[in-house]
Amino acid sequence: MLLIYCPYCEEERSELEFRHGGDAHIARPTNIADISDAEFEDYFFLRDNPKGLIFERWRHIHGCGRFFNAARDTVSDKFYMSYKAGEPKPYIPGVSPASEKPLSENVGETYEATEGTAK
Amino acid sequence: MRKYSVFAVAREAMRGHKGWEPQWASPEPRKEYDVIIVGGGGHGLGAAYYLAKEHGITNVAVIEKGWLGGGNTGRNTTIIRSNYLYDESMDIYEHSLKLWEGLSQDLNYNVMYSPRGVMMLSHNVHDKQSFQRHVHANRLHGIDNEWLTPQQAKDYCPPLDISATARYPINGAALQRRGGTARHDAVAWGYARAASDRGVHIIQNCEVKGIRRGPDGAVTGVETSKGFIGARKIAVSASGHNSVIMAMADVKLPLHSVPLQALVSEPMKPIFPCVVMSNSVHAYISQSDKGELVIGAGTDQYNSYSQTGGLQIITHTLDAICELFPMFRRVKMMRQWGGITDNTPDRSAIQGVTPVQNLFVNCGWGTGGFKATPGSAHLFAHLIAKGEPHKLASGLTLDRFRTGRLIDEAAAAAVAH
Amino acid sequence: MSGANRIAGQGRLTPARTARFTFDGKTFDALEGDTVASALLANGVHLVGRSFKYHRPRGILSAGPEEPNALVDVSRDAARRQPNVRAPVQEVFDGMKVESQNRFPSLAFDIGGINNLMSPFFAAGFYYKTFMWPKAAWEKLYEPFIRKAAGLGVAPTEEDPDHYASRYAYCDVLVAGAGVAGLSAALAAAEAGARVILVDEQPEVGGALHYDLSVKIDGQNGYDWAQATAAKLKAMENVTVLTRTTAFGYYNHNFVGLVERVTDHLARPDRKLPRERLWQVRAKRVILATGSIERHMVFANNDRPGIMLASAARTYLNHFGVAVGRKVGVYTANDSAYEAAFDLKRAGVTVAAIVDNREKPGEGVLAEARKLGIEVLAGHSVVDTKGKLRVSSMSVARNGGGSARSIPIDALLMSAGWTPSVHLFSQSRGKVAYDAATGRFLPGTYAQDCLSVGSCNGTDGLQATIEEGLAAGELMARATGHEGGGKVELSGENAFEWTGGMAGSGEGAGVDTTVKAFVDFQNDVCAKDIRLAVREGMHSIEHIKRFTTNGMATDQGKLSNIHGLAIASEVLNREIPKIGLTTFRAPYTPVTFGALISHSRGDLFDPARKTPMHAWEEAHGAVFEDVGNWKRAWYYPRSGETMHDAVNRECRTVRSAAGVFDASTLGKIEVVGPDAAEFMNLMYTNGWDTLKPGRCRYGIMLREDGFIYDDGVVGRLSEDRFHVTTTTGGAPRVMHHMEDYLQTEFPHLKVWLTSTTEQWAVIAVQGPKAREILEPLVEGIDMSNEAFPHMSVREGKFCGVPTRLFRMSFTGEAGYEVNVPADYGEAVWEAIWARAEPLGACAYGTETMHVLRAEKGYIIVGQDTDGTVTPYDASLAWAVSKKKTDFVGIRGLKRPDLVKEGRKQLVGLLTKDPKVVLEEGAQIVADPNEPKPMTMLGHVTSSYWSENCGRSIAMALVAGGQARMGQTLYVPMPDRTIAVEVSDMVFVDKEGGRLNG
Amino acid sequence: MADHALRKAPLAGRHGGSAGARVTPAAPATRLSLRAGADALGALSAAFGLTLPTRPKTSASAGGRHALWLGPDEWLLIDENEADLMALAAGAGVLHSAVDVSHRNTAILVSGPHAAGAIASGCPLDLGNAIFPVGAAARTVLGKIEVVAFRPGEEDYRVECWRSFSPYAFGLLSEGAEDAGL
Repeated sequence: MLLIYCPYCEEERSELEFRHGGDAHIARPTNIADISDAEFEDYFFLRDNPKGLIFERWRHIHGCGRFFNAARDTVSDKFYMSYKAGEPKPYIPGVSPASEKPLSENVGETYEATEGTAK
Repeated sequence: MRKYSVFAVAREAMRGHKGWEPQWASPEPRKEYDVIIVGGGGHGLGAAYYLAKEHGITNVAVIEKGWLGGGNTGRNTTIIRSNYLYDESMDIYEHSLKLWEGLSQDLNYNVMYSPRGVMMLSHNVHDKQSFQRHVHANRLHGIDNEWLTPQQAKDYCPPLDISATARYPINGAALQRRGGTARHDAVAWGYARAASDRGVHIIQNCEVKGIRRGPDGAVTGVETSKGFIGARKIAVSASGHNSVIMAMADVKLPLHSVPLQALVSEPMKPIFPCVVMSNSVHAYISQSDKGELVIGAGTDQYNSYSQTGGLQIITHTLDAICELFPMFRRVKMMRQWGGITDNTPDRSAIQGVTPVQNLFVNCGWGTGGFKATPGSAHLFAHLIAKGEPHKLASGLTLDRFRTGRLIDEAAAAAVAH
Repeated sequence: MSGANRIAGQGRLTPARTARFTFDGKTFDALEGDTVASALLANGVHLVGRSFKYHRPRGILSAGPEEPNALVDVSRDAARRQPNVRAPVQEVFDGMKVESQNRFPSLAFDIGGINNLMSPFFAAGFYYKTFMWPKAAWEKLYEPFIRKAAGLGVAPTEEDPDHYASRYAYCDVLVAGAGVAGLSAALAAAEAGARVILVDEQPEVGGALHYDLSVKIDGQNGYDWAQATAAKLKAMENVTVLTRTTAFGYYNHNFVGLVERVTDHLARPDRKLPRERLWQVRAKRVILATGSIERHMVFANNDRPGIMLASAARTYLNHFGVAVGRKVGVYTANDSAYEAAFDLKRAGVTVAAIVDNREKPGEGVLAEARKLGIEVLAGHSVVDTKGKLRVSSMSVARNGGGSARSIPIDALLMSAGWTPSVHLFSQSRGKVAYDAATGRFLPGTYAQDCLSVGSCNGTDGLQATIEEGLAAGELMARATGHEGGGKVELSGENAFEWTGGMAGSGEGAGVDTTVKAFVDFQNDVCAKDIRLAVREGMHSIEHIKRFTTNGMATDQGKLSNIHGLAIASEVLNREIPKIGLTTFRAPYTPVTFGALISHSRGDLFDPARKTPMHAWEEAHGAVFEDVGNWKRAWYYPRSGETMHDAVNRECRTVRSAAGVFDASTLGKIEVVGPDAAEFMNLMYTNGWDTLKPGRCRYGIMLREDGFIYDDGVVGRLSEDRFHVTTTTGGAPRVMHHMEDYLQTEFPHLKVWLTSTTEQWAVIAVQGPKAREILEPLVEGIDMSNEAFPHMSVREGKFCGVPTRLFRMSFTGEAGYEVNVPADYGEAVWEAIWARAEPLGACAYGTETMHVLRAEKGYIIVGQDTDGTVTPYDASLAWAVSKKKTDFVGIRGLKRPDLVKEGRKQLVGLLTKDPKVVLEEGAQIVADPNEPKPMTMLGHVTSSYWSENCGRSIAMALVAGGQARMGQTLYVPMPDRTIAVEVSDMVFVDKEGGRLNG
Repeated sequence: MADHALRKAPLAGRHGGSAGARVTPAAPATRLSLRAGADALGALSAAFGLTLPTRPKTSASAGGRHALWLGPDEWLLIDENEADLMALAAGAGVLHSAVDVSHRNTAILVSGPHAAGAIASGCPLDLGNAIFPVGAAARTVLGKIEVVAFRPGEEDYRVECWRSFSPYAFGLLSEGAEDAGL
């Protein structure tokens, strides 16, 4: 049974209070009615299903009720961190691909530029 | 290959079993194969066997990261049935069940297929509507599946509590008598032995690290922990790791991998004659030949490649088992474990060509892979040999997620209204 | 006296306190504190069980949970019977009944023993090679035989009358194992102020101190020190000490499962006490002090009753005061066994000889042996034993051959060395590392916040163990922010440091031998079986395990794994780590299902949800059906009525007079905020801007993939407040689905969602007399058709309490749904009933509701749809807004396969013979004579006898259904084929005039 | 007009537990599910006569009225004197959502030296004094249902749950109380 840090309750709580919400940072196309079948398939069905670092959504459904995101290792099941919905995908030193390394010190800006709003 | 028989065993008994030879050869890899199958589980080994036996393709290697049958083949609760709802599912699972019925003789290896009956319990009006829909569909498709009254269900499985006072009283059951169980390890070993005997190379402890492609984009071979091995065709059947392997060829799949848990009790004298499943309360139970109660639990909710999960998944299932069979509360859990299941959005498998030339995939069997083993392997071999799906597997292709032609067995079970 | 082999002055039990129990019907005396094993040994009983496969006579091998042989059936009464109980673990209580297992007709004479003679035939994996002909015989003949022969104990056949408890607990430091290391660690952590939980599986703490009399800690006898330390810890408010408690599983994120055995040792337990208590502990840090387990020696016929582990013999002597024999032999590969010989000798037992397969035993023990006049045969081995039901002699030979000499004995003590218990460490996903020097697997890489201390960590020597424990306790306390208390110091001394140890088969059982040298006792796996597996190509330890079943018995390889590995490594000629170790899985020792489910039984198995009117419904004879967690009134049979009669009457009555129906279980969500309408636009296919306050609309909700997810009537109470209803089963997931989109996709919308399902009791009153029934009870609402038309909602008072009164209908009749705060539900229902009954109305249940809505062609999501149906398939196109540019499902709906010809569409079906009622779920075909597999066009989703139509009616999903109006199709049943005609879905009042009635 | 309908609480007449942990149904109360943004808290606090807590797992109480923090924009208000909380909220005149849940929830009081142990029989929260002090409140689970746990006093806990789940909650807490009291 996992122990999950809720960024809104600011403490670790039992997995029993949480509902997993699938992959994080998959934004619903704002023009969804107009996208192609392939784009819809990509948005709704295709997933990386990574072995290792995953960014995923959780909902503290039996706690504060909030959705939030977490970075976890799918092999060890260890959490690197949890962060509030809407915050950009974090860079996990030594784990995230170097390509995602922030360019400047001004991390926030860089992310806004590269990631857009996180889910 | 030395034929297995009661006489062979007797002869060996006389001389301390010194004469048995290895069940399969463990050769060094060749430079190139016509077909490389990634994944030494039942599906992969079976596909290799049928490629050799039915398509005459013997320059084949099965590459396994660990030990044969070490994935879900050796970790499941060995339930076999074919009473699914949709034509696509009935086609493949019934094809599989027919192969199960003759598998021991075909492989000359006792896989202990035991058609002791699979009974699915109905607990409410909605279950009944859903199961009878299955029963009728199966009958018209030519698959045995019958509706039982609660008393008939108890007669078939005496430990069952059919009292009206139960939290979820049993209002009937669907029984597939040809359903049952088999010995999981024997399936992997039997296929490996028969495939090896036909010239297939079985290469264990060899991890695939990359898929090499030529200028035309077609596959040319695999990078492995034992070096590069060339291949004209690559067939991936690595349940639990399909996303990882396919990513090596830049193919993204509609899969998520979650741990599926199971447990066994201490061995006891025969008390449980069949397989019982209850979807409403999440219980799957049978008794092995060693006497252990074999109980299938649920999946953890999060993606994971660890073959472990939370205790709450186990207790949740035991709640239901003890509700259905109150005398089992004093029985003891001896061992619990987990396997990694690849799940698709419609809970049906994917078997077909991929966007990459000469790269084939067999994945997404979720929690139903074992029962499908011979059928899936047989049809996968056809796909690899012919380059296009066998008609019985034509519904399982990858494109359905683009067009919306889903085979939603899960949704068909629907929800209480 | 409790047993002839009890030695006066030995052990810690009180001679005065005796208990009586029976074993296979014979009565024995025991002392309080005895285990079944110690009591039987005290009475000279060694033969206790039969092995799994060969049914060989077996005795007591160990004094702990690793016991593979002495498994017995223990009962208090018929319903309180437990199979496969470990005799060395189970404490004796007065009146307990013990039975041996897996034998027939008796333990001494077991027919199954024939298997032993047949054993050459039953080599490992033989069943894979035979039993294949004739084909049917496996199932009919061979398998039943194999199943019967296997299986050890007999499963309980009665419901367990005992109850179990559970507790979630948190602590800073959990210490597993209360031997020297664990006690030291717990003490240091506790003194520093950490919240500590200390657990040990035995009745008292102390671990090895139970048998090792030579240990002194702080000048005190080791065992006494342990008890004193435990007492001290118990007295501290930050410490919980749990004995008879096993840490059985180490899960993710330092979550550890414990099972506490509360009453199994009591003769007359207080009925209030749970039999066992499950502890689910979340520890900030874990200290593993799980000790190590002595290995047996692998040699020919090493399994006879009377042959046991040396440390076990020491335990029986020094703790229980029982001599396991009068003339014992010792066969060892390490020093520790010598101390068993010393203790027994001092207690007056004859030690025939110590056979040591090493040329050079440890100096210290050798000297002591000489001093005590014990013959030591160094460089010798025991190559065989004799004795049918108990060992009577051992044959000893010089290593490397030479003639064997037979030495008469009545017990043989063996030790091949010690295996660190890394089970919990491995469960925590730590990686073990092989220490070639000592031939042990030890904790290597840690995966969680834990530490191993003492012999489970390969730490030898008393003082070193103490210091490691203290250091770990202090470190872990500090890691959790506790630095209080002074430094704890302890000093220990003991007689000898132990050296030596071996793994694998000994002399006379090596390669090319065919003797029965047991590796796994319970599963009858011999050294030769391991070699056979390798010969057959099983080179991975997992293959070897599965092929031979080595390590798969109830002890899960605690004794056999290392030997199995060593034997495989010898024939594969590959060092042990290269072959790998099988995975350690929970539980450490078996745990009862009862403890794991604890409170989840009977009423607490799963909550049964009941509406505020449930009691009234029960009192009025309602039959209930399960819908999700809810108990819903299904129908109200009057005396002598069948379900059919009752439903027909209810259906007639509603349309002719009126009916009262409990609709409380429907989900309700209050959507509040200035952007409420915009949010509704996104969640439902319909448009909501045009819905005026006070009006209602039927809404459909899709999944993103375009399939129907839920439906319900929505009332707009004001510009910024909607009262949304969902299906009964759908309520929680619809709420979750809405929150998901609101929080993560449309967070800019100013709107909030609140579940109000249980705030309101909902009483539907339907039928021509509905208004007449309600009018007098309503305050502040104009009930006239003009002021309050169909599909409207009003707020006011009903029976003097606040109400949300809906004018709506799921029957096709003029109808209302009275929403009142739940606690008033029963009273309001009774008030309505008081008016309804005299007007000829009835109470009706879900079955009648289903029939009436079907007569009107209203769908039920989840019955007429199944997650693969679009609004178009369900003839609900009118409910899908054409104007909106976005709503959940808008894109999914447009995918090729969702818009193509021939999809299954919802239609009506009329059987040619109006009396025939179709079976729900029945399949529909165009050509009844087509051979199987037939082409199925669809299935019957709803089907009823319609009393109001005087015929059967049905709804069905049929491929291309809309285009088949009037066509004749067929429903093939096992006994006959039923012809049906495709029709529209409205069977009553096609114009819908009655709604305004 | 008709007579005023009588109120019937879901747990009427029940009692359970042990000397160490008494389990009793709470008296009827008015309840509000309050949702609002930070900007509205001042006005709403004034309207309710207590400062809405903004820290996780905390509460504010005044004269039998309690405001429990459930989420960053969510509070459960309970008035043991059955004041009209909806009216008070309406008077605040700021953007918020107030929904009457007086009858949706019912409460069970667990009190005595072993009260925490009784709740721990099915609740995965750490109820230790340092983590869950007097005044602490949180939505969580109890066995198979959702509850809100609130600790008004040293040895007093209030467990709020939906009415149809209350017999289950009461049964589990009673069993837990019996065991904790041993």
